Amino acid sequence: MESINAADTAWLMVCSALVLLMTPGLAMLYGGMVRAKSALNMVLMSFAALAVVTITWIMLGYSLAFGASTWGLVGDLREIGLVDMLDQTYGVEGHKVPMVVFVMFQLTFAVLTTALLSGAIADRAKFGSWVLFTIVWSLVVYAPIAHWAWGFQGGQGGWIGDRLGALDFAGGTVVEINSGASALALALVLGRRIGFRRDPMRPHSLPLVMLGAGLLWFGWLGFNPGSALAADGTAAVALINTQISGAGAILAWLLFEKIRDGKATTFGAASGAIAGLVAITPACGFVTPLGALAIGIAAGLVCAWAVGLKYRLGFDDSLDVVGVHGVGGIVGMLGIGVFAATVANAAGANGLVFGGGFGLLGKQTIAVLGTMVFAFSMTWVIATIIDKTIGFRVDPEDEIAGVDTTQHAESAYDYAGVSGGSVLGAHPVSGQR
Amino acid sequence: MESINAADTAWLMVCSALVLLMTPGLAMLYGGMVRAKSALNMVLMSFAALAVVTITWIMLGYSLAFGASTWGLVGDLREIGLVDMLDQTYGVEGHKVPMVVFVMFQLTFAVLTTALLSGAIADRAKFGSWVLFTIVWSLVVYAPIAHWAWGFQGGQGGWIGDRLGALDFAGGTVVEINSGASALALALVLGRRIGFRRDPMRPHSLPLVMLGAGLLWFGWLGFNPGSALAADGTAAVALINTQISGAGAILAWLLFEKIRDGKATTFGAASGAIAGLVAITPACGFVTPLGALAIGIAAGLVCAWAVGLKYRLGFDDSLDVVGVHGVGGIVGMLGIGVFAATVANAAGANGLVFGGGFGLLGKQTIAVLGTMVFAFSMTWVIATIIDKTIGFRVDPEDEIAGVDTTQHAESAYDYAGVSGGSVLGAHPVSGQR
Amino acid sequence: MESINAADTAWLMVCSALVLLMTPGLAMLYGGMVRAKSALNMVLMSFAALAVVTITWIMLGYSLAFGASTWGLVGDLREIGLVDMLDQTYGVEGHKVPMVVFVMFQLTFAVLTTALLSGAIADRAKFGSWVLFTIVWSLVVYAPIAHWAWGFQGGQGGWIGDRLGALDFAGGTVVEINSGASALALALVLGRRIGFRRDPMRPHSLPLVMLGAGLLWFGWLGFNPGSALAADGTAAVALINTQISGAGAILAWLLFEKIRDGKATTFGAASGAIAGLVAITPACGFVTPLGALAIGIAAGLVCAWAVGLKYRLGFDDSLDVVGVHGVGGIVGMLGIGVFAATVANAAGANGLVFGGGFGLLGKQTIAVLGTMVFAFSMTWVIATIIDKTIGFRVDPEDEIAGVDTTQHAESAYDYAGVSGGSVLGAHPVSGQR
Amino acid sequence: MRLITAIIKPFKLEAVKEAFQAIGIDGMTVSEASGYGRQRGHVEVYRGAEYTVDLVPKVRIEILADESDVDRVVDAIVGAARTEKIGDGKVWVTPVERVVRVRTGEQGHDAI
Amino acid sequence: MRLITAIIKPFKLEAVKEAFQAIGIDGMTVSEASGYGRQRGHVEVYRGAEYTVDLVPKVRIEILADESDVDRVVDAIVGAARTEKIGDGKVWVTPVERVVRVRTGEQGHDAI
Amino acid sequence: MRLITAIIKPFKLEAVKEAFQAIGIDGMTVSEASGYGRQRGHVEVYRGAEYTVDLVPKVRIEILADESDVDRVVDAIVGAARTEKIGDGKVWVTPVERVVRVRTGEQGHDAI
Ligand SMILES: Nc1ncnc2c1ncn2[C@@H]1O[C@H](COP(=O)(O)OP(=O)(O)O)[C@@H](O)[C@H]1O
Ligand SMILES: Nc1ncnc2c1ncn2[C@@H]1O[C@H](COP(=O)(O)OP(=O)(O)O)[C@@H](O)[C@H]1O
Ligand SMILES: Nc1ncnc2c1ncn2[C@@H]1O[C@H](COP(=O)(O)OP(=O)(O)O)[C@@H](O)[C@H]1O
Repeated sequence: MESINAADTAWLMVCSALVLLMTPGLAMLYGGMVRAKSALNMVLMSFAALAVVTITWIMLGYSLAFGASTWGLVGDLREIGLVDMLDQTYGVEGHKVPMVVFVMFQLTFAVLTTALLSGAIADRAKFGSWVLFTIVWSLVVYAPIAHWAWGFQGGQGGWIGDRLGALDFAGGTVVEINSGASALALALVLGRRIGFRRDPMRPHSLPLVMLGAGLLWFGWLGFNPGSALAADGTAAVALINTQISGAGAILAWLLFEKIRDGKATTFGAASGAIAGLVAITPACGFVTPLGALAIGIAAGLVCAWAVGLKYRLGFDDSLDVVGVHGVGGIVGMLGIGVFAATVANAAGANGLVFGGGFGLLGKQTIAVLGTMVFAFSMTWVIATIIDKTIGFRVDPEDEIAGVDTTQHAESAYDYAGVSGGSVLGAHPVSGQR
Repeated sequence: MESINAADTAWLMVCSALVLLMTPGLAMLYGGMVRAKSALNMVLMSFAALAVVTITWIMLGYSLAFGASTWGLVGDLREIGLVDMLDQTYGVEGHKVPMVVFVMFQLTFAVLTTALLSGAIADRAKFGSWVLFTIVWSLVVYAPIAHWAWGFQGGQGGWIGDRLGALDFAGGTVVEINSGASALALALVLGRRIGFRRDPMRPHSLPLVMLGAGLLWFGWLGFNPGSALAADGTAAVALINTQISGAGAILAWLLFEKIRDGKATTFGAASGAIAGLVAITPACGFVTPLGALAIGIAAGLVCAWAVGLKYRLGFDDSLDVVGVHGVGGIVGMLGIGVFAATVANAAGANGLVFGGGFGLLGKQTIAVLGTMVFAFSMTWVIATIIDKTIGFRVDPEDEIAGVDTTQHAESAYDYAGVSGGSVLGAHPVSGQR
Repeated sequence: MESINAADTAWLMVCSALVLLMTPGLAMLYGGMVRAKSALNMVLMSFAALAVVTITWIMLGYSLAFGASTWGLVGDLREIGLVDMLDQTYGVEGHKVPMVVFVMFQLTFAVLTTALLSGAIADRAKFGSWVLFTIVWSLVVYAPIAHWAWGFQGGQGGWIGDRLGALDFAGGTVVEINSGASALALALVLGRRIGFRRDPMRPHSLPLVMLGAGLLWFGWLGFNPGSALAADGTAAVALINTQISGAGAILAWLLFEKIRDGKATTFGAASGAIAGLVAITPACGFVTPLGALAIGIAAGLVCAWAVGLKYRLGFDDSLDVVGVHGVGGIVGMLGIGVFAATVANAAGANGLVFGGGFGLLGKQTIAVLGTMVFAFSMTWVIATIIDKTIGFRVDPEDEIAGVDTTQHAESAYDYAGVSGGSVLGAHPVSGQR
Repeated sequence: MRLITAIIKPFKLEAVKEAFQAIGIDGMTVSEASGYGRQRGHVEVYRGAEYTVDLVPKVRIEILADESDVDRVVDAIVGAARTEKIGDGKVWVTPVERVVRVRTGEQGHDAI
Repeated sequence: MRLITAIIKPFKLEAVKEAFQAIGIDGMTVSEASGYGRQRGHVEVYRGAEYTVDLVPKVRIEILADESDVDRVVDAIVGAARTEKIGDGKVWVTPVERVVRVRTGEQGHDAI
Repeated sequence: MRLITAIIKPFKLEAVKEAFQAIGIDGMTVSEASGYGRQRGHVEVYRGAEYTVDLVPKVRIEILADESDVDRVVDAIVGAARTEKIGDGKVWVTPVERVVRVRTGEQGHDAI
């Protein structure tokens, strides 16, 4: 192997681990947000995405995303199965890392983004259909968009990043807008949960939600600065911006709630944190700390308002993937057009307030729209095909009884015998078959 | 940017992430320790500190702590908002890191320390008052003490570290004694919970407590060795010492319980772990592994005894910030005076048992006392002003009903429908306003 | 200190933290798997192992494992208490790290392996006997086996790794087979739980199990690639292989369940993940990604089948340490004999499918058998002695009432007053003694 | 004075509450229960070990009412809680000798 | 033989227990319940969606007692559980035909 | 029609269920309860603060049965739930005026 930079390699390997942890973190966040009767299904959808997308990514996805570009739309299939890749390196001179470390780092993004979508279809999806969906989606939707934004091949690569020149540091299009738009399509195809807007569907465990939010924040400190692909000054800027934006958005969301509802909530803090981290994702390597603060505050306010849209418009995006990731991602992508500053990153650009004019904002807008249209329509097609063939939604009785028992033959909790009585019920028919 | 050391940069960025995770970890620890009716408020106080102090730190706090010193008491205001800081570096030649990485690393300490205080006022604080308190406290109490201990400016910096020459590797004064003394003041100003010493107030979820302890331990492995500010031999010593002291304190606390109460408890293990990690915090970079073991064992025994003081003396430091952080911090600071050894760190000193005489112990004692007096009295003043103006404590009815519903309009759990019955109650008045 | 490699040092320190977190992660996994009445005891057994083995390791264990070899069986006692070790380094030229970092990294393995055993004796062990057991076992069983596999001393070291030349990258023998075989001995000595094969003993909290699995996966990304002891290409290969094998095993286990039981389960995903991570542990640095996939799939299928053996054969290995770690470890060790490839690691060897013939497979088999026999018999002897003297198992009434209250005077949860009623009971006899 | 106890399916609680409001009953006590009867439970599987969970979640409702109201209450419950699937539950009526409101000490009819 | 059932505020359980000790009652069965009545519940808000939680946590106490003890038991409960705020709960008394102690098979007065 | 209520030790529920199957009773309602009586609770200690937990977990079983079945049901419970250790619990029988099956509206004997 050509000489690699050990510090960058260590950094990227650690960041890979940090981002990987975000998927179990998301599983906790999502699992806590649903009712107890479907908590496991929610958790399992994330773990299944982890397993499935790991395999699809090394087999095909990585190559589709980072292989040689066809018209800026998608990579080729020369690097499947990671065969012959073990002694290759990735990166610019002086910052080379083993190629498989880059593959792994990108893999963790693909996994997380796929898992995010499950939030749109809580409580009602057939598990087998979800597994099938993740296989197809990770290859047909995720990999191409990753190619668009990050397939840099000297101006001959992905159309968003390499040709148009829109900026997306760590996944505003690839991860956030992509998941938001796809989630909307999924929510529309599967339809509303029984009892949507009528029954209480409050989070069954907010401590689990907060744990998930904490793990996600932690992981995001690898997700964003790791996207510098080196332990350098840009990573440092991305690191502190990530922190600032998340913090600003928490405060903004809590303030919004305090004013509108009279009380600031714990769930609001978790939601604000994620909104702020989402919004800074594309911007973290291109803006100054004060720019990050502005983006965070904007994301907190806009997303706090946006999560209510589903009730007005009537689509059941159960855990607000659209309102938080989609809308937050747009805030961040457009925020770059406003706040980007070459003082933060010489390889970046200047946005509106730093005298760069409307050019960058225009590019960012095109990137946003392109991602939205593609992700929404492709996901709608995939989900519809699955729904019309093997079915994507469980029977109404199964939904009412809860997908944990009906899809997985499990229940999340059995606290029997702990506080005030022991219960009840289960006896082994057969220890083992 | 001048040439930075990529390995040290990577290390410090990772350590920042590790320390950041400690605040959600603390939220779990604290959240699990209170009754279920105030678990969310407890968790939210930590997340609010995370958000607030991130902003106060980058705006003013960092500059107050690390700006040019006035009489060794506080820094100036030249570095607010991190403006013009993006291309600066921090550190000695050969170990330079981007300045903002140092800002971020220190930020995570300020956040955690502020969050620690909430343990003193569980179950009864107005949330808005807490938010206000964290803004003021992080600037007026934390930043100066950080300046005292760590504002090294060639003998012209902070009075404790740079002038007096007392040793505090990772925050025995700044984090531990500071939080302990401040917590005592807070507990006194807010007064005892209704039912203190009468009603059962046992932890509602010890698994959550243990999870928090585990995350804290993990983070501490960045907190302490990261304070070397380089991936070097001192960091290595700090790393193993941290591990050893935590382990020794667990065993000491369990033994203490076994002898006094007849049984070793899970909660005791968590408490011992934290006591040992607290005590080694100032000492980890200055003592040998056997010294770390001695300090850990001492901390386990002393803190196990000290947590009972509140019942005797009648102050309701609800989650034992005084007994664990305050007392543990003192054990560690004085432990340096006894066990410090230049064989562990040439830049350190020799304590009593390594032939250094009483000089170091004297300096350590002065540092302890100075921190205690300042932190206690300033916090008392701040909290009293808040209490007399907007009020710091909720109404008795709200306290009895639980601050989760009364302050945040939320409940932590809804396990309905899982084990033995579905309940009950909530129906949406309006999906969304 | 001789010049160390800062990048490798940073990497190994971070990996130490990652592996350390696995023990609390295991505590969550195990704690969630048992009934609520013994959740704390389960958690505490892990934390106690953490504390005890930290001390035994620095005092004696490290020296027994890595001191100068006697006949390839065990190290000497020259390095006890880490005295005089603070300025030494470890590693090959150019990749040197402070010796204590290596000690710490290895320490986290010793801790975790010891904690793993507790899964075999859930719900029924005397806590004091467990503590005693961990002291002895970590020195008498773990340290020698670590010496066998990893005590490299130029062909004069441990018999498995250094003399026989069997391959074990990160602990297939030392951690996995060792814990599996020892667990079997423990399960046999303590006997079956009351109600084994009759009463329902389902996991009381699967979200806790999944959290544990997530933390373990995260930690494993330090455990396996960290075992390269450098941030190099071998670490990179180990990293991606770990991810792939875990993913493959999840899918295999879920498929197995779907076919046999009709439903894929959340618990199955956690179990598959661990099986796959276990199996790749020895192999991760020696096989190609496709080899890792094959090993992962094999582990998922074989372990899914193996966890049923205990019901047929009648030994109560409560949490399936044998079926997952023992069997998974064997799959991985033998998998090396089949899939090892010098293209993945020039310092490795070629297995069966890469034209290496049966030689390597033979060596691997000998390593497996040697470890199994030694671990099983030694553990059986230690546990039997403890059982015959101070007793290893609690009284039947205590077991039925639950070891949490009877061994530790605690209960895991008190959700009173949260959903539908407040309960009940506890009042303080005395605030404090 | 009578005590009417009903065991119903949990998700029917809201409907019963509404039916009560319609007939002017505005007090009741609710608790969780598990039912065993014709309605089967379900099977759960953990690492291949199968458990039959044969108790089904139910809600118990208790209403103190004047004798003259009993029929209306029973009819309201039966009307609102019926799904016509097995497991809809039971309603039963027991005599009550005395009722006291804790807050005021009022007795009998005035207490409810 | 009578069964006295009381629904009270959870934090009053301890006081009732003490009142019972004072009058020599040393057995009871306690369970969780939720009350619906004049006392209002509270509102919760999750991401802007408002829920009315209209069931209030209560504790149910059941005491088997001789007919002659009924008044003392009822008075003890009412005395100890009263806060004079809405929602203090109810006490009611129902006839019991037969009581058996499982351990010994003793019946009636001897069983309690 | 009678209502038989039993408070038993939780781990005896399975045995009682089997005893019922033997005598052809195949419906009941089960709930969690806590008992206070001769059987002592236990002490818990948190950071040195001691709590007496004096309520012991129990299970409550309720069976509606014809008058003629009462003896068999009571005997089945007492037989199955007895451990002869303190705290085995109580069984009591109360009169029921009316029983309705929600699903069908059937009354009395047909409802159970
Ligand atoms: N003999 C009984 N005594 C008390 N409760 C009963 C009895 N039989 C049934 N139940 C309760 O009524 C519920 C419904 O009974 P089940 O036989 O399942 O359906 P259905 O009433 O529709 O025929 C049960 O879950 C149980 O809670
Ligand atoms: N008709 C009723 N039947 C059964 N329980 C009732 C009835 N009315 C009230 N309760 C119970 O009594 C509790 C207190 O009643 P509520 O009307 O709120 O206050 P109060 O008794 O002080 O007037 C309720 O929470 C409920 O548990
Ligand atoms: N007077 C009573 N009224 C109602 N329940 C009672 C009464 N006395 C006891 N119990 C219930 O019976 C259970 C067993 O009673 P206890 O006195 O402990 O043992 P035993 O019945 O074997 O003498 C208690 O836990 C409680 O639930």
